[in-house]
Amino acid sequence: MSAPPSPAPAQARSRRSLGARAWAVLAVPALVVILSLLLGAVVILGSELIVTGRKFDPWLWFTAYAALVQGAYGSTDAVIQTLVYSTPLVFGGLAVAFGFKAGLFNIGAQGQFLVGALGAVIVGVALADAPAPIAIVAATIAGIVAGGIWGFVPGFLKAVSGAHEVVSTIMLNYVAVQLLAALVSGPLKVPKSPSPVTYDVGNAAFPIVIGATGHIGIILAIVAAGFVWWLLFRTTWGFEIRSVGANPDAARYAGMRPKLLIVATMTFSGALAGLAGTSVLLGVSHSMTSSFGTTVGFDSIAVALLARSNPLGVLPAAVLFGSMRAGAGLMQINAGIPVELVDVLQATILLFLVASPVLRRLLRLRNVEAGITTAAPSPGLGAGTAP
Amino acid sequence: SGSPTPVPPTVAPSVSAPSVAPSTPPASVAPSSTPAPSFAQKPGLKIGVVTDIGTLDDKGYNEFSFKGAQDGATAIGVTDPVPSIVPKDASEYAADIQQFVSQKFDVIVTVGFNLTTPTVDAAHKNPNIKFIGVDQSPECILPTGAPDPNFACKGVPATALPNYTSLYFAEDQAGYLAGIVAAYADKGAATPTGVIGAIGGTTLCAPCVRYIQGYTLGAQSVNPSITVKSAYVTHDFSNAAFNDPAGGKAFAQTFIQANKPDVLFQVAGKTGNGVLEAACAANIYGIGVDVDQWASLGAPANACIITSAEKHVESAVAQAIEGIAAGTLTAGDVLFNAKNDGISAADFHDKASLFGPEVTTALNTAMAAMQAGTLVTCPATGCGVAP
Amino acid sequence: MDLTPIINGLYGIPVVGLVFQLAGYLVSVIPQNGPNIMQQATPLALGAICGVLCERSGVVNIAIEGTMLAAAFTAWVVGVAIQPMFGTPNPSDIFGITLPLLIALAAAVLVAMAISALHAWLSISLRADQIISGTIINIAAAGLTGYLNQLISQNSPAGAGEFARFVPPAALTNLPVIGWVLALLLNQGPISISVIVLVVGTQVWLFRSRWGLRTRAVGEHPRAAETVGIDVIRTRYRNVILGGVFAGLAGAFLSIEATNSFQQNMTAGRGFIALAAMIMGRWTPIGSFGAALLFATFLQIGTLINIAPPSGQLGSIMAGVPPQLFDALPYILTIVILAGVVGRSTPPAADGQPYEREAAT
Amino acid sequence: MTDETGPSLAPALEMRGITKRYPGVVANDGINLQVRPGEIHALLGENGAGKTTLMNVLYGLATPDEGEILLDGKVVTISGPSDAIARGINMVHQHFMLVPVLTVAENILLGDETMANRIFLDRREAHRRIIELGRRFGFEIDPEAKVGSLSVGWQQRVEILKALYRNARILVLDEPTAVLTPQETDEIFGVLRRLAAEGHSIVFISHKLYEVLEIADRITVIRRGRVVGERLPSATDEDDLAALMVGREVQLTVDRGESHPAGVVLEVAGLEVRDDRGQPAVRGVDLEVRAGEIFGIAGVAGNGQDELVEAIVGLRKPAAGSVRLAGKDVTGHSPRMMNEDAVAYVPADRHRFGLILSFPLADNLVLTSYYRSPYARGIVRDPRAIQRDAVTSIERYDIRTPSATVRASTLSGGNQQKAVVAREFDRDLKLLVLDQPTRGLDVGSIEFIHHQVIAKRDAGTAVLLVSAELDEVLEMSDRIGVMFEGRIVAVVDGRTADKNAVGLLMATGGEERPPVPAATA
Ligand SMILES: Nc1ncnc2c1ncn2[C@@H]1O[C@H](COP(=O)(O)OP(=O)(O)OP(=O)(O)O)[C@@H](O)[C@H]1O
Ligand SMILES: Nc1ncnc2c1ncn2[C@@H]1O[C@H](COP(=O)(O)OP(=O)(O)OP(=O)(O)O)[C@@H](O)[C@H]1O
Ligand SMILES: [Mg+2]
Ligand SMILES: [Mg+2]
Repeated sequence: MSAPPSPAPAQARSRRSLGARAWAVLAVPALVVILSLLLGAVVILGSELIVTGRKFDPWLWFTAYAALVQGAYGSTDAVIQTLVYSTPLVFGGLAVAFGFKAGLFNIGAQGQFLVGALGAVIVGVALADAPAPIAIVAATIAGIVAGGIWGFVPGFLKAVSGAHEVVSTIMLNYVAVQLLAALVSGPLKVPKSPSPVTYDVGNAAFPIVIGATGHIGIILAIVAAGFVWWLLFRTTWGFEIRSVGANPDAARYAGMRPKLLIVATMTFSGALAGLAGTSVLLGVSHSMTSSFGTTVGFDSIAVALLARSNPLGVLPAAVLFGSMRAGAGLMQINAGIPVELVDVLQATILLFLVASPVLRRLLRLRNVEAGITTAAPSPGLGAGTAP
Repeated sequence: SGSPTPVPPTVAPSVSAPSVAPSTPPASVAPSSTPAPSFAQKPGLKIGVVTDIGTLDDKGYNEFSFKGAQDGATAIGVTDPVPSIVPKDASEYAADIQQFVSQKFDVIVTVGFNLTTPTVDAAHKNPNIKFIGVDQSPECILPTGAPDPNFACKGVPATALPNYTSLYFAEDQAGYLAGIVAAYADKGAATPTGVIGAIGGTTLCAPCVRYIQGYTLGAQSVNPSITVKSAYVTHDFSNAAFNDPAGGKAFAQTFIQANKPDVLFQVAGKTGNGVLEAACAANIYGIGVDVDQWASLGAPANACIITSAEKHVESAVAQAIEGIAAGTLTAGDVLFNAKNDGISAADFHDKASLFGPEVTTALNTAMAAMQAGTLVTCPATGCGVAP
Repeated sequence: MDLTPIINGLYGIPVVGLVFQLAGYLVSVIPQNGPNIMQQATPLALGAICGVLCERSGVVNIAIEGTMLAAAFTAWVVGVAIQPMFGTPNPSDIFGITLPLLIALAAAVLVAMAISALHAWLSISLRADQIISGTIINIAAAGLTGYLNQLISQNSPAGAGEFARFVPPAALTNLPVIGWVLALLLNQGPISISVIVLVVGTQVWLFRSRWGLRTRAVGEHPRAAETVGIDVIRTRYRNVILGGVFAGLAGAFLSIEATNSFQQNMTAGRGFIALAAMIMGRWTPIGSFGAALLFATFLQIGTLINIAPPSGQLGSIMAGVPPQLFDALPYILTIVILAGVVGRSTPPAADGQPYEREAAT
Repeated sequence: MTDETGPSLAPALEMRGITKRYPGVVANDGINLQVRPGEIHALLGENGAGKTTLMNVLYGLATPDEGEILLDGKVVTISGPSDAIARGINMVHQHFMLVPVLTVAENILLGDETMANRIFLDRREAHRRIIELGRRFGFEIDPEAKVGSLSVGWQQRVEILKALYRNARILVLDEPTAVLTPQETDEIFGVLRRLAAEGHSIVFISHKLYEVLEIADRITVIRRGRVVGERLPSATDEDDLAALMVGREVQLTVDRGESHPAGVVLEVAGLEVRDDRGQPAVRGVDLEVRAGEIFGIAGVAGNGQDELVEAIVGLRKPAAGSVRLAGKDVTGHSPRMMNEDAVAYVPADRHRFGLILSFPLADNLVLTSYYRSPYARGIVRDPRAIQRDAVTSIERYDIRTPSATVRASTLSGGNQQKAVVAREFDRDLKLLVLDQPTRGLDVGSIEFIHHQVIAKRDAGTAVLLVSAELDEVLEMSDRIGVMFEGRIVAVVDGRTADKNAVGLLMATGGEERPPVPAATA
């Protein structure tokens, strides 16, 4: 017999006041950030005491955080620079989150980023003197396609032979580094340059739309987040992808084609990561040196996790991490704190989020949402997990 | 120099001959013992350093550039600490320089040829700030002073960019001297194999290649029939090139196994420190790079180091800063070579007994010839380009 | 019968000739490089065993990379810190063992176990997504070790020394056929030399012991295990923490055996490659070891082509190829093998799934 | 067998006032139960009555909120399965608790290992004991066989061996016969009687009345978590028990009415299908289903029914043979194409195939039609249309849910199945394929679904019904095909079929030979 219907949680939720809802959504993230900063302060002071042997300054943590904030938000230019830092993280975060929605862990955003930038620079240099709109669009598409190809490969391998995407994308990250080196020191190298560097992309460079450095990629990133959200939640394709992520067997039963969707998802995810590389190349560096590298790929994973794989959540998550990156320079200048502190903070934020059920219990918080999850429990790192 | 082609540093004394603070005594050979006479009191000067990706602690090039900046600051009476920023990835270079600009720093030192374009760009945009670029020659600019993306190099750095000075070194000369020592060490080995070796970090690093090219010529000047084997750990700018001692050690073990050299010269940063470990473990001689590694590595890691090919980064940077304080630093490319005590072979230290007086004679002769500009230490074609 | 003309004839046929040349080259260089291959394989094999222990009990551990890195850092930093207390250490004849080194090793293993315990807590007790938990640990380990290393290295301390390698008697290594295998296994430091023992030990342990049986049951069908009185949670905790021992050894190997130093991101992806080895080895220690050796051999071949390229036609063809191709070769081959050869290997059935007691039946 | 007075005064097991609450349900509500030594005690109740929960409490898998457990008259606390096992309590679970990739011996040893020393197992001694134990109870088993390769009947024996290996004094069997043929059931009953004769106490859970009457010494009936009666088999009958169990007079058979078969809709010829491991599972099946008839497939689980059904609906590629739908060749068509051809499929495993538990109920109701108008225009979904139709379906199919936006996982099993049925039935169909449509449901839901199926049949749909419940097949089908080892070995009339004859066909395939022993796997 069916149990008597319990009070509808959905209705209950909608009845709550806006303030209560904001509290429900924001309480845990805010708490988590504060706790992480506290822990970061402990790390700073602890290492000052034990490691550096500098004169102990009990306010060093404050100096550091003040610099972090000032570096990221101290002036209009700084704010714009923060957005510039956040832009590739938005694309990368979307790439990873999109994969998560289909139950795929794209740890290869790193490689797709590089290959995407490579595609953009090849076409950008070729069209450096073409009319700007054509050059920009063509170079951007090239970056998207190149990243897409780099995502397609692991998707295809997974669909066809069941090779787990975590392993194959990691391997492809290494291959991407080598590909970049081979091209930048080979066919793409400016012959006259002593060190390996490509020509400038000229007219293919993203136009600056705000301040001194705010390129159009910032706007593109916001649009992309909205688009991905729309795609996932408002289209049949997104429904299929989420279905495959949540239950591949049921998806197949329902007439969807999980293998095709896996390939498509990885390709699209790769394209987004490629767009991240493109935005850095066309928006910031304009040419590629052989040291063109990045931590965006790995930071993107953190962004996607923080956003709980929600495309719209990616925006604030990327800005949070982008701010830390942007402020880290001034933190090094003013407090002598190595930039790696930012990684520590990122990790602790995620850690506290994962442990938020415990936090809620400890602090007796009720009626708040917590926790981060991917679409479905990750399958074992097996080669045979293809549906 | 404004020449469109990279200047093989040995062809001729640099156009902008060392105009660096002639009143300072030449830097001593051991960098750690640089005296810091403070006469040009300029307490207000703010000096900042941006290094290349990675770490400050390479016991070589980055570390000693930074120390040079500190020495220079001390020398001119700056009491504030000299802050440094270590970028996380290549897209950060410009933003990190900008952090110092925003904080109204007076002198910004950037280290490494990968930072050339962002540094030149920043110098162009901030004519009131002095920029010192280490290893950033030849700079290639437009007549306006902006970086030339197409490498036509029509601008004359010294006049178009009066606030930027690029310090670069005749690594091939230092390598030549090391080669002489290596050839004698091979001769004096218990069972000479007639083979010496050199391991570079990556083929993409032109200074590394020049070191090894000079090394080869130097060794052949002592023993024309000597075999000089060289190899590069990698062909990209991944960690493996300069930041992977374990990889360097493994690589060197294989190298030693395959080539049976008596002497091994490392030109690979921290990866190279692993190379030296392998050399010592295999009971062959090692030669350090950039700074006197016998001193910087210390016991027991220096057990087999017979000398190091030095470029005096520390004193060069310190002198440049002093030159700025005294208003004597000229803009443009400043070459450090045998003529201005820019390079040397390090002391033999505890290995002095291995070498007879003829070695010192050979070194002095070569040094004199280099100073006179009569000795060719780099191939006329392909200087700085790996085979 | 003189085969030279035949062989020369074969060499003459375009593709076959190249294959012959390649085979000849590999046969001539690989045996000499046995010990180097084993050096490369050691951290991979140890990391893979860590993975086997975790996943056999149903916990995916992609935190091996971070665990190794933290252990490498710990071994190095503890060595540096305590060495002054012991004056000038006197390396013993066996493996150059000194007390500070042993303490450093122990510290590395303990830290790795602690990190694994964190992973266990997050993924077993909190039932967090195991991939997320692992990712967090990786980020944290890279950040914290990098941060501390930056601070510490500003004082430029020297390393704490390293374990020395055992040199097996020439009588053994010169034996025909097996000589180079013996050299591969024995011309090593203590951690590396112990790998073969650990591999065989864990293999037997996994398939012949009580713990092994329970581990496999828990990884396949935790509910069934629970109904016969096995504590699923505790079994998983134990395995994950025990796995940490192996990741700790792998990390210590990097910083106090393979070299005498620590670098940021020194593991350079070895933890992930170890996972690939685990999958290729079908979740068995021996298989993983084989896969690790295979990968190390690919790496070594890439290096050899770089250092001592083959002569003749093959060599000139190779010289014409961008050298980056050889650097990328191990990774490409791993993908090929993973996709082609072991596509169908199945992970433990409950791998990656959090276990909830009192789940509705 | 024991009579009422019994050989021993203290019951071997007594449970007093056991109460166990789950969110929203009181699974056990003050249950009292006494089991004497050497007694076979049946626990009878509908689905969801709380039988399993009570035994989970006994076995330490669930902690009771109230009540106490006495063994041989002494109060004990059972903290977990190992505690229970140590006290001689063993349980054969409703769902097999066997690890398929482990061997028979490993499964039996697990948790109570025979050790050679402190670390390593003594496999030889274990093998010896397993073979000996098997012989004592009349079967011989290969300890090295992988459990996954055994038939269900043999897996059941392994479960029992597992308990015997641990010297169980009290043995609980939770619906051990659900998946067995009548013949296999008889064999297991033989084993149970022998055990009881040796003094073991047995708790036997079932909701099959005739079985309970056949095997039990005493019967306790529970309904909605309460004990509603205790009976001796000699003093009761099926109707009495059914009324107790359900709480009202029930009609034990379905009124299926007359069928009016028309033209052939589904035509399967020479169909061969392989299973996941690439082994032949369906070996040449021919069958026809006409419009307006229900064709039932009876068979012991694992004889190729799932593969057959999956091949028909397009989830599995046939290795040979053909499938025709209303004359059109649809062999190898995809699930989507079959769906478009008015074929509906209710899968056996609703959690795995039928639903996406983490999605809202509304999305699940359009899982097979989300891409069609009015739910989507082009690739853009129309959430409002989806919501609207969901509300309609919820009403029409009596799905008890707070709203259409709750996750499917929050629904009870019966309501989840109703959601699947609502989705699949709610249009004109040519062919309806049902695989175990009522597994794990209570009588009310079963009745509802059966009526819906009959309604569909009467509307002219061809229905293919697969069920491991022989009773369901017998009650519902107009014609019955018996499936054995991948073949349809007989087709019989559904109204005249004899249960025992069909059971024998299921067990032997109609050949004069005993069931295959597992020892050679
Ligand atoms: N872990 C649990 N969490 C929540 N509710 C549960 C849990 N286990 C059982 N229940 C509920 O308790 C009630 C009794 O379930 P139980 O499994 O004991 O029934 P049963 O009599 O064994 O039924 P069946 O014949 O279907 O096996 C059901 O309503 C069930 O949904
Ligand atoms: N594991 C569980 N966790 C939380 N709630 C559960 C769980 N299992 C069951 N429930 C809740 O308990 C109630 C009864 O569930 P159950 O599936 O036992 O229903 P039932 O009484 O058997 O009804 P039906 O006849 O529809 O199967 C449902 O409302 C369900 O939401
Ligand atoms: Mg139920
Ligand atoms: Mg039950």
